Amino acid sequence: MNAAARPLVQAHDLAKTFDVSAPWLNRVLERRPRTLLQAVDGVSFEIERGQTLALVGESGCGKSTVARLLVGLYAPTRGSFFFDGEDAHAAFKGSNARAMRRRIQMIFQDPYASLNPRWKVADIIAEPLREHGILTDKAALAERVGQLLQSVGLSPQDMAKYPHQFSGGQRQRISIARALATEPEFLVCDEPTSALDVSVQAQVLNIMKDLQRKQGLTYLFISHNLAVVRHVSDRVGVMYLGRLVELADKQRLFSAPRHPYTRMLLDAIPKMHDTGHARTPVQGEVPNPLNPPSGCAFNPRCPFANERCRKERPQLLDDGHGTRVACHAVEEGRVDMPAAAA
Amino acid sequence: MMHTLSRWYDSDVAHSFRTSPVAIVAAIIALVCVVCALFAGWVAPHNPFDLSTLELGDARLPPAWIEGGTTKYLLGTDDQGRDILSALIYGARISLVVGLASVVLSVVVGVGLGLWAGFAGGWVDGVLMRLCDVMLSFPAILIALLIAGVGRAVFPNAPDSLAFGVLILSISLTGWVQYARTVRGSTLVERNKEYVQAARVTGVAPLRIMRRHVLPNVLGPVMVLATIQVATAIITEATLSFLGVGAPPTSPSLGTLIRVGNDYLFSGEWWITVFPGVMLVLIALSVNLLGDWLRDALNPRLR
Amino acid sequence: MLAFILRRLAQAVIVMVTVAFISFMLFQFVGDPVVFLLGQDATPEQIVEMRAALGLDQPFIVQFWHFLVNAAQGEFGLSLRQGAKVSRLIAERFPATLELALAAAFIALLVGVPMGVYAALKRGTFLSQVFMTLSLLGVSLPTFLIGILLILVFSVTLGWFPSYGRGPTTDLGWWSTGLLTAKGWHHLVLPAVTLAIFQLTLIMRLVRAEMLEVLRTDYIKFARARGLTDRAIHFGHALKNTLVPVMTITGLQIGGLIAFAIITETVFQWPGMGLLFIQAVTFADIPVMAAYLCLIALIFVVINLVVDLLYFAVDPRLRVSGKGGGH
Amino acid sequence: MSLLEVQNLIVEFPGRRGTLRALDDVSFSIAAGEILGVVGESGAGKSLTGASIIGLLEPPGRVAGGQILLEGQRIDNLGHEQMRHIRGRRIGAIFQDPLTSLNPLYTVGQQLTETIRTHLPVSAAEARARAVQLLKDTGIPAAEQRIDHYPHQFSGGMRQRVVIALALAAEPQLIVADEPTTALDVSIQAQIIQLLKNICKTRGAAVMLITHDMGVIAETCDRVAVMYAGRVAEIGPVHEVINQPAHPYTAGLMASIPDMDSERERLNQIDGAMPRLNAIPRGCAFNPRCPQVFDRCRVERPDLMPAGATRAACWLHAADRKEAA
Amino acid sequence: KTFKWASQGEISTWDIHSQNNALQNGIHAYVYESLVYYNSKTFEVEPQLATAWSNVSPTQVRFTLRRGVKFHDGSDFTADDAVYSIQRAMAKTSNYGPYVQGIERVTKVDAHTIDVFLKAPNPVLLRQMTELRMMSKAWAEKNRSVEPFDMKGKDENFAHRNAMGTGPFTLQSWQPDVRMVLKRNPNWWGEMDGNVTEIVYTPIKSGATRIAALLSGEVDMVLDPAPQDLPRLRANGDIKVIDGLENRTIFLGMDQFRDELVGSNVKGKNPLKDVRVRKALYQAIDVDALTRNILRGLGKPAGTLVAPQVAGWTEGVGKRFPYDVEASKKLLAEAGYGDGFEVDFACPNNRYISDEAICQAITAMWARVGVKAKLRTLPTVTYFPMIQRSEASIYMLGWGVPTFDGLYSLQSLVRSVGTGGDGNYNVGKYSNERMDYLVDRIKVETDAPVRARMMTEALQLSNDTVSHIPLYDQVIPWAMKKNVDMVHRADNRVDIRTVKIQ
Ligand SMILES: Nc1ncnc2c1ncn2[C@@H]1O[C@H](COP(=O)(O)OP(=O)(O)OP(=O)(O)O)[C@@H](O)[C@H]1O
Ligand SMILES: Nc1ncnc2c1ncn2[C@@H]1O[C@H](COP(=O)(O)OP(=O)(O)OP(=O)(O)O)[C@@H](O)[C@H]1O
Ligand SMILES: [Mg+2]
Ligand SMILES: [Mg+2]
Ligand code: NI
Repeated sequence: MNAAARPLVQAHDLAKTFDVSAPWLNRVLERRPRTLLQAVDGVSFEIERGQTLALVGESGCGKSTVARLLVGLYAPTRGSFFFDGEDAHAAFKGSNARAMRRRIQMIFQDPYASLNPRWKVADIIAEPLREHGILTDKAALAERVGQLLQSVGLSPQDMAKYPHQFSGGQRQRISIARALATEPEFLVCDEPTSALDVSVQAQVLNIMKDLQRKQGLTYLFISHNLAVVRHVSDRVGVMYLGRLVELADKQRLFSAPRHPYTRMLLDAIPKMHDTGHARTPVQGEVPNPLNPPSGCAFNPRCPFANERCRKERPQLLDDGHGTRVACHAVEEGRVDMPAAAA
Repeated sequence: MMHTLSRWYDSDVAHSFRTSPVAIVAAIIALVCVVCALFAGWVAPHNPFDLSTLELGDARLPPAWIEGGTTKYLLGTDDQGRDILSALIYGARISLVVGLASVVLSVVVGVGLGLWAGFAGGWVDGVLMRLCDVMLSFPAILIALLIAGVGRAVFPNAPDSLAFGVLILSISLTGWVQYARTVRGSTLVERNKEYVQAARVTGVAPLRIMRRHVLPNVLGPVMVLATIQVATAIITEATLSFLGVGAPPTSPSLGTLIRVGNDYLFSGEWWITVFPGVMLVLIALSVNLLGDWLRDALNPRLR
Repeated sequence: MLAFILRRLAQAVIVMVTVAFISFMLFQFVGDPVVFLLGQDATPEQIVEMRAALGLDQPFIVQFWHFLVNAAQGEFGLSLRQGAKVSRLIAERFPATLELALAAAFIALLVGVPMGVYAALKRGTFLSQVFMTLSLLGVSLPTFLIGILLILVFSVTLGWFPSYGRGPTTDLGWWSTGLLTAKGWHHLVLPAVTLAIFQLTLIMRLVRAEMLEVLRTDYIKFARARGLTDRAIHFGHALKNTLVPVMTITGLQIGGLIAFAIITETVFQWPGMGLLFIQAVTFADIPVMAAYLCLIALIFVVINLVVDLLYFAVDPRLRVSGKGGGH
Repeated sequence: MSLLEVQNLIVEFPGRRGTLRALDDVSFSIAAGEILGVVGESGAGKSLTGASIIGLLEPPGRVAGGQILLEGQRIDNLGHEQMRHIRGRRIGAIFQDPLTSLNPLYTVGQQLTETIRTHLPVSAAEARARAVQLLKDTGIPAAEQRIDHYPHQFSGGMRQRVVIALALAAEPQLIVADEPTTALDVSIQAQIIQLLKNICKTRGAAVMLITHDMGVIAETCDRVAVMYAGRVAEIGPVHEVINQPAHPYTAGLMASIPDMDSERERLNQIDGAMPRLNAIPRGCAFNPRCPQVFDRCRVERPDLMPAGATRAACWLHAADRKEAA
Repeated sequence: KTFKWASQGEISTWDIHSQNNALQNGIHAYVYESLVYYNSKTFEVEPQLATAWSNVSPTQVRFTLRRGVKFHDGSDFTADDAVYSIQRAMAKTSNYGPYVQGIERVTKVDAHTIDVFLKAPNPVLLRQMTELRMMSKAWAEKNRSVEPFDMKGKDENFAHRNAMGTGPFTLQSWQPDVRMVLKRNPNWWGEMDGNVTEIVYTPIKSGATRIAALLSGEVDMVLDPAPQDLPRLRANGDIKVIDGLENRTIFLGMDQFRDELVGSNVKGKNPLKDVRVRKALYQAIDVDALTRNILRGLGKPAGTLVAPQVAGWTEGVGKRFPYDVEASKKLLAEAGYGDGFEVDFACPNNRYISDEAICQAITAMWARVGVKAKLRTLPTVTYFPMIQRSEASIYMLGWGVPTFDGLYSLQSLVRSVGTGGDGNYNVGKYSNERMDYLVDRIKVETDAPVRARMMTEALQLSNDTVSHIPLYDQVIPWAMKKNVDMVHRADNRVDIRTVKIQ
């Protein structure tokens, strides 16, 4: 396989377990075992260079944890993450950690918390440049920061301001400029627009798209909002309780969702132009991640669940059309095919 | 410089300062005290620390406006014939130095350890916080009492400056705990903020993150605590002096003056106690008021 | 819960041992009791002999070890100054200090909390400004000066209250209380007020600050939106939530009160542990000092424990075991 | 007669750099049983409008002009105590964050009965029975047991239901819901909106629903008001506002929503940002960003005027202009 | 009548042989009596539980005991008790060594006669005997208090908290640091001058509080009012102050043995070894100013190491070198210190009346002649061990003489350091052959006039060589209500037998 054909990002069987046990003495006295929380449990995916993979799912299903695993904020409990053919986690620990960090950057959800309130915009954006020794000369730094600001639609004069002097959308652009400073190839965006209102969201999404077009960036895009996901992504992964339950091309996923959970999610999207029409909310409550149901985690809420679903954990299998689904019902054909897929 | 000045003048904190008469009065008092203390040599009419000028015959003269007083000693003299006014000015200098130095020391120690504990977590955090518990279960005066006693005993021939060092040390040794706890608390909050994570993703070294990102953002409450602690430290020094381990008697601090004056409450020579007491209250009050005002002014939610 | 208490107790032991260790390290320097024991006629030989007999010539580690071994058996030795058993001395003095500290704590709470609430609710009014400034005076005046001024005014000039001592006491078992007679209360007033003033101002300022925070929370806003009465909002909702953080500080303050009592007790000749301690210091009475410091540490730990248990009572969020609940 | 009538409401914040006018001449009305949606960019003044109606403007904010009428009776100038009787009893409120809206130290039942007994002359037992019923109505399973639980023992969605139950406790005629679902998960959001709708229909209460989410508006509301920079830009029946927006701002807003149905490479965006309150331009506040701006917009301020099926504050729809066109 | 009095200190035990402390000894005397006692006014030794004594030989003294004396429990006081009590004071755990020094053994002759055998002739035996109080043998045995209470032990003994003697008062209750109540013993053998039937003693540590208690009428008498409060007290119509000379002399000692002083800027030699320097320091001090301005009359300038009541003192030996700054400067110049020098100076800060203020003022006076004294003041507990290690170049000390005999001071202060108490407080290590010779002679000389002459000579020698710088004899003020009358005793003891309350 030559370099061009190999996907830029390859996550294989990534897992992250948090130890949320009570203190040792309590456990001993109350004879309780360690409590482990499987935040991410065996997630695998690839992203081609210049493409966008979106991850969707309910709150707490492990999207952010995946993001943090990819940028090295967490070390995985299991599995591996290859970036451009190189084991990224080994690299993060090794001698060329800097080189790897330069190539992977992240944009955070909260535009208000992700900028140090005491720093000027110029310093915020210049920090990665200085840190990686890309530029040290003052004038050159200032020029580069100006360029970066322009590239996200801000003016170089904004350098001298503090974050609180900007609106939410502008701040998010500053974060993007900071992420772009090291000219990364891969950007992890963890709900970059969910704190913004629609008109500002449009501005930010447009900039991200423009950048991708111009610089060939690769994105992992995390969001709750399916409409946004549909707009930005090439492929979509649906997560439920730490596992990937469906992974497909955008078109296929939206037109022919296979997994019962994906369908429920799509049904829950409010339809803009059907005013007054009730939508079908996802039924039931999200299970406790500390004590997930056995077998398929979705089985308590699934209309197609049977004995097997309650016992055996489904694997992510290709359905032959490029969609990968983890569902016994789909595998056994118990789910009726939506029209578009037929 | 002009620029920063005008920006400061324009800022909300400065505005709230200008509109708060209490803060202005407090600041003026504090300023007068500091100036007097800094330039004690020029401001004070006599040098109370120069023993050869003391005139035992002039002991316990009342203030100038009372019968028997002379204008040579505006506020009267104490039992050694020291001019009270000069002693106040020089004493305030010592008290301020002790107060400020011990606060600076405890801030440095406390903030450092607090940052470390909050950032490192794990056993470092555990050990440091248990240490805080131990310190907390040792009442402040007790520690100061013991340490000051020890210091005096270990360096009996120490010059006065060393005695002050011991005093400052013993006060700061009890003071740092508060800072450590506060800073650790805010560090725990701050280090999970996204801007710190952004720095980590960029690959900034932990020490650098701590210093450049976290530290400036946890200093707010520290400043407020510190202003209040200056006053507390001055009073602690006075109390230590009451218990017999304060500043040396030949170069008395405000606390020592009050302690000595304490014996004159019933004898009718009230000025020996009252003036140092008033001075101490003024200093403590102005510093506290400033701290108070700062706390309200720095809290955007109260504006 | 049990685990929690056990952990606290283990912690208490560690804290106390550390306190004792530090104390012993420091005792080397506080002076030599032998001077007092032998008087000025003692010959150097007698002094050496006495020091050896008391074990004072041994390195502090050894002294500390002896202390630990004895303390583990509940034995703190004899006071060098008074010759009485240290445990007995402390037991005799403890009630006095505790009554004084509790009285002071009551004054501080009963006056401080309402003043704080008032200052928070009526922020900016003249009276609340007066409270705030007055409270600062309490922080700025050294306790000993307050005490002596109170004596000067209320006992010497006005003659309303006695100037020293605890007055007559009644024995209830091993506990001697001054609270059963009017005279005992009479004696309690000045020292308790002196001791309370500092804590009072602290509590008042704390309550005010916390209350201001709480009054800005969403649930208070929502309570207003539900049309609840001001009384219900201020005292039912706001104050109760304010008390949670106030409790911690107040708890620590009571520990502090017991320690601060050193000065008050000296000024008022209040026969409590503080007076015992300060006299032990001037006498280098090591057994008493060591036992006192350990006891203070114990009191702090116990108070912390009680506060934590109170937390459990007040805050339902802590009651569920483990983490549970939402995230 | 409409249930709630807001006329020319002006809200100001006196500050040291002059007075900020956060709401400027806001007028609208809500009929009984109607759901009015309020949308607009962040900071447009949606929450302030709601707060003024329930009389909970935070100082130093104050109503500087206009009036608010509830069933024809003025409520913006009522005294503290009188207003208290209206809050909770006649106007209920729901806020954004269910996590922080409930007092963590009291059980759900205590908070419910407290509210009920504040407004209604019932015994403790009756109040409790009513509280259980309310919880059932809002779809909380095993209400008899859950009533004695503390807020932290509920999940986010259930807590928001409890908040709704609290708002409904005294059967108010109007509910002001300020972003009731923003803090919630998509799937729970749908449940809550459903619940709100049902309850209003069955009880005949009116709702003022403030939200960012056009989907929610489309699904739930009868009419919708679009706010911009402290003014109402457009108000009208929901289908018309969404499908044929009359105000350029509304049009821009609608266009910037990513659409499930159509493929677009770029979203339409409104360039620029909403002006700060201290720098609102002369004339129409939207004029610097408006693609269809013309001279009159820069000088003269438009009032709401009929524009097709809706009313919009835009000179494009001025009677004289239409005639000219 | 109830007599309430207060002072700073508290007694630490009721066991009469356990500790030797002035206040405690005074209070013990209310309950326990000794064979002989000082007369409160003349300070002559007079009979108490012994009615007569005589020397059987120079080393054997016979005491005839008073008959009909009963202990508080009704038992008779006999020779057994007397022998037992003196032996108890000689026990290993006793701290009464100084008062039994020189006694070899005690024997009972008959029920009311005992013999005391001495190791050598002892001229001050009777004075020692004033502090040897009598305890009931039967009571001690019954209550496991045979041995004096051992401070080093682990257990208290009965006699520590309980008292049973023959004295005019019985111990009613004692709460340390709170109060002590004593009731009149109706069966006391003696006669009271005063009319006190109940004594309440309260220790009040804080000076201001003590005065407040007197001013507010809560106590009748304060033993140790602060000097600065005296003018005010004297001016108060309800209060009177009586004072009298204590037989305690305050003086400064100097390091006279080191070849180079610690902490001085003079290197290679010790200026204090030079008698001219010592005399210069002496003459630079204006003692009159000290006693007038700081002590407010509570001190009488002293010319020698002992007070006038002490045997050996004479008018001549009590004369001071005059205060003379010029002479002092001249002496310093002669000794080669015309520009002055630095020297370390240590003082206690809670031992003697206004000790700290006095030392400050002396420091100021020395500053005038160019001597820069670096003053440090320490609390008693650390001060005494420090000077005993000879760590101070110049130190303050006060020496009281319970035996009223010059030897007591001479032996401790100016005799070269040796064994058996020789020079035990000669921490400056003054040493003079003639002095040693004289002191050793005085120890054994029994002929009173000869002995007195030798003591005077020794004192004069000390003055001439400026072994120490005597400052003043302490004057002790007692403050009491107007309606209280009592005799002021030079040993600072409240003799309860003389207290009258109107
Ligand atoms: N540091 C941590 N320690 C313990 N548990 C954690 C930690 N971080 C996340 N979790 C848990 O892991 C699970 C997944 O969390 P994650 O933040 O990845 O969810 P998410 O899909 O991003 O949710 P959201 O949409 O709310 O951001 C949750 O149950 C969360 O409580
Ligand atoms: N206390 C205050 N002082 C000054 N200005 C204020 C204050 N509170 C609100 N404002 C201003 O009033 C305007 C309207 O605020 P409001 O909270 O109503 O906005 P919103 O439409 O609810 O926005 P969001 O969607 O972000 O909740 C904002 O520009 C805000 O800055
Ligand atoms: Mg997330
Ligand atoms: Mg809002
Ligand atoms: Ni449609």
